[in-house]
Amino acid sequence: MTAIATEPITMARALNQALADALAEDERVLVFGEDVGKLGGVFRITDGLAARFGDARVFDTPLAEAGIVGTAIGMAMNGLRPVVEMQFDAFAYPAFEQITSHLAKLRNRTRGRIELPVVIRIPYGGGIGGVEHHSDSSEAYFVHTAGLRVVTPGTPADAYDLLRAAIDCPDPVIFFEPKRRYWAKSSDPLTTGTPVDRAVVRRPGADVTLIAYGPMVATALEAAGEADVDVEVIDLRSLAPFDDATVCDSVRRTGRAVVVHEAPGFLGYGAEVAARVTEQCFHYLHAPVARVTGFDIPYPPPMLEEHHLPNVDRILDAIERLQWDDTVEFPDA
Amino acid sequence: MTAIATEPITMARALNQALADALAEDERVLVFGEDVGKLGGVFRITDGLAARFGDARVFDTPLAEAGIVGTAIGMAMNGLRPVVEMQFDAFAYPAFEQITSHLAKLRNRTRGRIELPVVIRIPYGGGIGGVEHHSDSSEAYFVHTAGLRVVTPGTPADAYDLLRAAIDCPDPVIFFEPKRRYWAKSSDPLTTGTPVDRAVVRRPGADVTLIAYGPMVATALEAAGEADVDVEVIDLRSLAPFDDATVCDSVRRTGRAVVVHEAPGFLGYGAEVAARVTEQCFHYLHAPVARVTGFDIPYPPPMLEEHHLPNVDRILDAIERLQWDDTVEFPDA
Amino acid sequence: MSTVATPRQQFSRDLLPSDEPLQLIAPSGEAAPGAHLPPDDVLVDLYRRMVLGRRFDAQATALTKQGRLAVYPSSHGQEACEVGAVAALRPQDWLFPTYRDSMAIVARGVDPVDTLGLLRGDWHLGYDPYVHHVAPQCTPLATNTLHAVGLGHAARLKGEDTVALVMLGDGGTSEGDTHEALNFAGVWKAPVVFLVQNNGYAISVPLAKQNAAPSLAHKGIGYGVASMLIDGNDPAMVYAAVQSAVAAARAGEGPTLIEAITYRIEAHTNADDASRYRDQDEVLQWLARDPIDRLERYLIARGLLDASARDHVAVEAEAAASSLRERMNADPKLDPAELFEHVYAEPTAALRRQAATLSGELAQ
Amino acid sequence: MSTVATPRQQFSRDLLPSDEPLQLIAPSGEAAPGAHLPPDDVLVDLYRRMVLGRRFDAQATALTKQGRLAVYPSSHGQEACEVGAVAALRPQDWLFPTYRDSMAIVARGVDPVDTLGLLRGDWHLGYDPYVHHVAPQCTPLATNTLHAVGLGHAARLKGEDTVALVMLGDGGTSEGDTHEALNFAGVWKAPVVFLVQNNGYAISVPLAKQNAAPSLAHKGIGYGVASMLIDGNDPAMVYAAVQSAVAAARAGEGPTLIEAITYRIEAHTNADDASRYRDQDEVLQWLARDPIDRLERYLIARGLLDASARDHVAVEAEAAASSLRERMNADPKLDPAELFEHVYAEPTAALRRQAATLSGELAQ
Ligand SMILES: Cc1ncc(C[n+]2csc(CCOP(=O)(O)OP(=O)(O)O)c2C)c(N)n1
Ligand SMILES: Cc1ncc(C[n+]2csc(CCOP(=O)(O)OP(=O)(O)O)c2C)c(N)n1
Ligand SMILES: [Mg+2]
Ligand SMILES: [Mg+2]
Repeated sequence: MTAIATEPITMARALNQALADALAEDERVLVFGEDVGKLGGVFRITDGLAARFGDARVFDTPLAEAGIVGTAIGMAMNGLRPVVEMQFDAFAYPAFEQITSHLAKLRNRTRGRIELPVVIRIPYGGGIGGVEHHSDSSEAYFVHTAGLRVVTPGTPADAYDLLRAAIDCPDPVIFFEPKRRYWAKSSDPLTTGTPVDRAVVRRPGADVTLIAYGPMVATALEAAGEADVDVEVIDLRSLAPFDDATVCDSVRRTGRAVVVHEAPGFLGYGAEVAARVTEQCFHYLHAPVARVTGFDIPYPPPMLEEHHLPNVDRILDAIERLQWDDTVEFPDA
Repeated sequence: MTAIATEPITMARALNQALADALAEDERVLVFGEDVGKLGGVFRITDGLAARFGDARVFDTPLAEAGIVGTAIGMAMNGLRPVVEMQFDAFAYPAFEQITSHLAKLRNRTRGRIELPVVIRIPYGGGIGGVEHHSDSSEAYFVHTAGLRVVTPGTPADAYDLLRAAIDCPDPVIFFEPKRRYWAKSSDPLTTGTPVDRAVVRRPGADVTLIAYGPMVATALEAAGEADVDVEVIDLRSLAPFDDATVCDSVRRTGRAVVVHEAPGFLGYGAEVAARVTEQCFHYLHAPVARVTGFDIPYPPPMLEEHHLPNVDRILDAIERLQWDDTVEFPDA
Repeated sequence: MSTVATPRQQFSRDLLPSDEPLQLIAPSGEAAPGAHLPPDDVLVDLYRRMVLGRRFDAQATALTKQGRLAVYPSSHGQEACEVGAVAALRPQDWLFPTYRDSMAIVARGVDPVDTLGLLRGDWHLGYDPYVHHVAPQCTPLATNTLHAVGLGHAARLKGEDTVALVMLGDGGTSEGDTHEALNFAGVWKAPVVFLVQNNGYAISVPLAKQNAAPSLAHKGIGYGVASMLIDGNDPAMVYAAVQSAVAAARAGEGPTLIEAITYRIEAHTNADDASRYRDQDEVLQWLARDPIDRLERYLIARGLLDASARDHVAVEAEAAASSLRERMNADPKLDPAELFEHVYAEPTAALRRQAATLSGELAQ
Repeated sequence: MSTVATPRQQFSRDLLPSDEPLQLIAPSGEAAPGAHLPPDDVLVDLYRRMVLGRRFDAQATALTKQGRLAVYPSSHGQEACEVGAVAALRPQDWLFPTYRDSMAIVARGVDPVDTLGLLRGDWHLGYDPYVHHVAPQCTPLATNTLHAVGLGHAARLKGEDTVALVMLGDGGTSEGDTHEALNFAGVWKAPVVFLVQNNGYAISVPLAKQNAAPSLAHKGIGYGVASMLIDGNDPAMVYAAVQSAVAAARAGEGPTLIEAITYRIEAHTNADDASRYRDQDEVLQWLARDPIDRLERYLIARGLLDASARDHVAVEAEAAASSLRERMNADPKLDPAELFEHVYAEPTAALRRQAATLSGELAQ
């Protein structure tokens, strides 16, 4: 179903709309977690849902993340479609065993007999001046686990489309929400239909492929606008699985690639992007795929986070270092 | 201190010796976990230690992994040096929050005032016909976390050396033990002194660099012996941090590289190896760094694991595909 | 060491358990005067299924020695819990077993060969969970307690009359998930029965190093969950306790925590060496409290079982065992391609490429 | 709603708490006849530190409005717990506070500016944990309960006379770590005091949705941990309960779980809007049970406090507040290079390269 946005709306509002529409369309859908009821969630993503759909379908749980995910698994075994919220990135860690050993593996364990259409919403990333544990980019911890889908939207309209697709998906989906973009506005209409595992070219370009996702999509587009070469920006949307076709088609055309994310670089998601793009496009590449990432440090305190987060300048620097004059340089690893 | 092995000993015995020597030398060292006392651990790595050092220093805990790691953190805050055991790879997952949010970050959080010399021993990997949850290669989940050191030995002698170094290290160390190699024997003397963060060339070679760690070191050496090109085998030992110097020196000489591990390839450790080696050696590479890894699936049941695990043939195939004739090929991603 | 269950205790919804484990039939085989026993036909059936269960367990152990199973955790000595609990469930109820509970799964009606799928190792599970409402055997300890609570709560939301019974061990009660499950169940009044089989050990770790509470059942009050402490070697008591807990759950009275005191006669698994951590005397003492002997004495004394009936059950058990042996001796057919089929609803492009690589290798 | 603590209850090592929260001084300010109150000088000191604490809290809230703190979780209304508990600790004991407990940290003697380091955001922590034996304020709920147990157990292994007091909230009791910590403490008889400040809410979630037990203190018996339920707005009771728990821990009697009933007067943090989930009437009722007023009435009636002494404390509080205001208004000096310094004992080669990259950027 499709809702048309009359006026500009925020990503937070688009997510709220997606939940409301899913709840309205499919009575098997449930929304629960910490403070998602009366309060509407600390980011208000579930605002008004409990009042509209009732306490049986939208409710607060006791304060225990393994409990939230573990009971969601049991509910899905019994035919429901839970959409649960982890309040912040670092607070999904207590649920790691339930996610890794059960949510990801029960379908395979049971030869497909147990299907777990569970969505775990995780507000992630920094840039909001949060104190420690409130700004982690934790996608790498989940991307490596077979059986999980991991997705993250970069724009308000896609937040709606992607969340609807995640809720409709028969596989468990870790849905990462770029919290610093919750208040970003757009008047693009809210539509559905983009496949859950498809990357999208947000800006066509001929000289270099800039690969981003979640909070970095907006930063990438801004950098592309300022670059003095013609930058193609790809919004991955789906981190697992990876859309090889869309990305590699682009890189084979441009011959150069940069991947950007907030998480530390060391075995961050960019490592997989660089490795597989190189595997598939090696003879087209004029320079190694550049990674623009957070440093290999714990997330900084609020007053220092600006120094950690990838920004337009760092992206432009990386593009410049792509050996346009074909001299050898070694980017910092 | 140094013990000389008179006769061939197993990796299990070398680890036991390392624990015994550490306990004997430093009264701050403690060993605890599930079944590590009277039983000596399900793999007997702690055999005899409780009898020799007493229940106050080597003891069984209640059955709770977050509890084991969380209390180890508190003990280290109070000046002790806990060496704890997670019974199997997948059973470290309940401790994920304690490891990721505290063990890794307390030093940084406190500007270095709280030091946590904690070692977490994790028997990992497959090849022993274990049922589900007993054969995971979970290194990637920890390698991405700044503040942790992650190491894994490939030989009996190095198991002694590396575990002694890990226990002496002021930083928290995740010590992955290749359980399928517990019974591998060697008569190399047990010595200490190799830096905890140093990779070692196990076999010199001129044509291609084969990068392995843990259980795959033996497989890599076997493959090197059968290859019809001259293979240099590097045993990484330290997964975090990565020894760029040792590896890149080799790759710049050989111009070709293969990295092998049991874990699924998708954002497995090989992704970081391929990405950073390519960043630093791009113009020396004749072919993209090849990854020989487990498939992107949950670990198979015992009767099917042979199909999943990297073996000599797959390594030899990967070496062959390194474009010796410089035609373009795209390895499966 | 145990006390006779008064009717009040037997149907208790108290938050605190009795001081001593409740019992309906003493080890001697005598029923306590005035005890509310299950009907005779139920007791006879319990006896039969325990004999079948023990024979199945012995056969599985034998098959392991012959290399037909990767590993086997025996429930010898725990037959009263394995069988008594399952017998009290209705078809629409769900069983959430652990690796230890193969006997319970067979008692639930799953084919023994299918039951042993996980431990045989041709796949992670040999049966369809939805046919007999039996969840996969759970290895990560206590994690399935939360699945049981979720499934039970979902049933209530859907207006279904379903109760979930989850089994765990004394060691499993130490995991955080157990606490979260009891808490969610208490707050939601979920139709769940937690059956803790306290068999004295978590591999080598004795209860005293696991918990300092008067009993594990004393955890219930911390969650507002009704709790019972029972003699886990008394099949009548196990049946009666689970049955009343199931009835209470159906009536909307919420969850129950039952601690059943029993004993693991064999080592943790065939791979374990129990002589490293416990005396054989202890085992002998518990063999004297054997749950099958106990019920057999009772039934014989009450004239509910005679030699021929007993032989008949023994013959049935032998037949089942030899059928199991035969069928397990046939090598399972394996399809490596299946490794890629069930990871997602539809294999991803990468998985299809990897499957092709493997089949290419196998074709050579 | 509360009952006067008899001496027996006040020093109880029972595993079950009293039915009603124990109290030494009623909201009216009257002490129960025969109640075992702390010495007068202690009570006067508690009063003074609560007044200082409340003023500190108000100042921190004001600084947050002015943008000087990233966020501030107020403990207004919880002064009896924040101050009473800390006052019962000795220098060698350890305090494990949460984000909510800045007031307790100040009461422990940490400089208020250093205390606010985390919430100001120039670093994750502003003080040296070893100087006053105060662990970092813990954000991941209940995770520090295990650190307290480990530290306390280590002290016993080392033969040190140290007790660890860990604070947590009603919501935090639902996390698995709380259960594992209580269990380890019970089995190890660790010298640890668990103080649960039950302030009625976990952000917006009321206790009824958090737990179905008669009280949170009823969890103790499931671990063999002595438990007390007390009036958390009675500073004398909080002090007395923590003091007796500390004494028992020193005597090798093991851990104690104390649930203190109190109330969060402000929203969860400055960023929260409590009107979405609770009525102002409820807040007003609790304001009538104010912990400082209660002790003030008592002290005045007992002639232990007069107008001038009260003014003197008020002046001291003002002075402390304005000093805090001034010092917090100075921008902290920041050194981005420090981001790389403390990750490991020695920065790795990669971190040194990254530090160089950053300083290169900043040099431009
Ligand atoms: C989370 C987790 N940690 C550790 C293990 C390893 N393990 C398997 S069985 C076992 C002991 C379990 O004891 P108990 O709960 O009493 O059950 P029992 O085996 O006695 O039936 C352990 C430690 C596991 N399976 N899961
Ligand atoms: C593991 C974890 N999950 C979620 C959160 C987010 N969070 C911060 S405070 C809070 C409520 C805590 O309530 P309570 O324990 O009662 O303490 P109070 O804030 O009332 O002092 C939540 C859910 C967290 N900090 N840690
Ligand atoms: Mg047991
Ligand atoms: Mg609270």
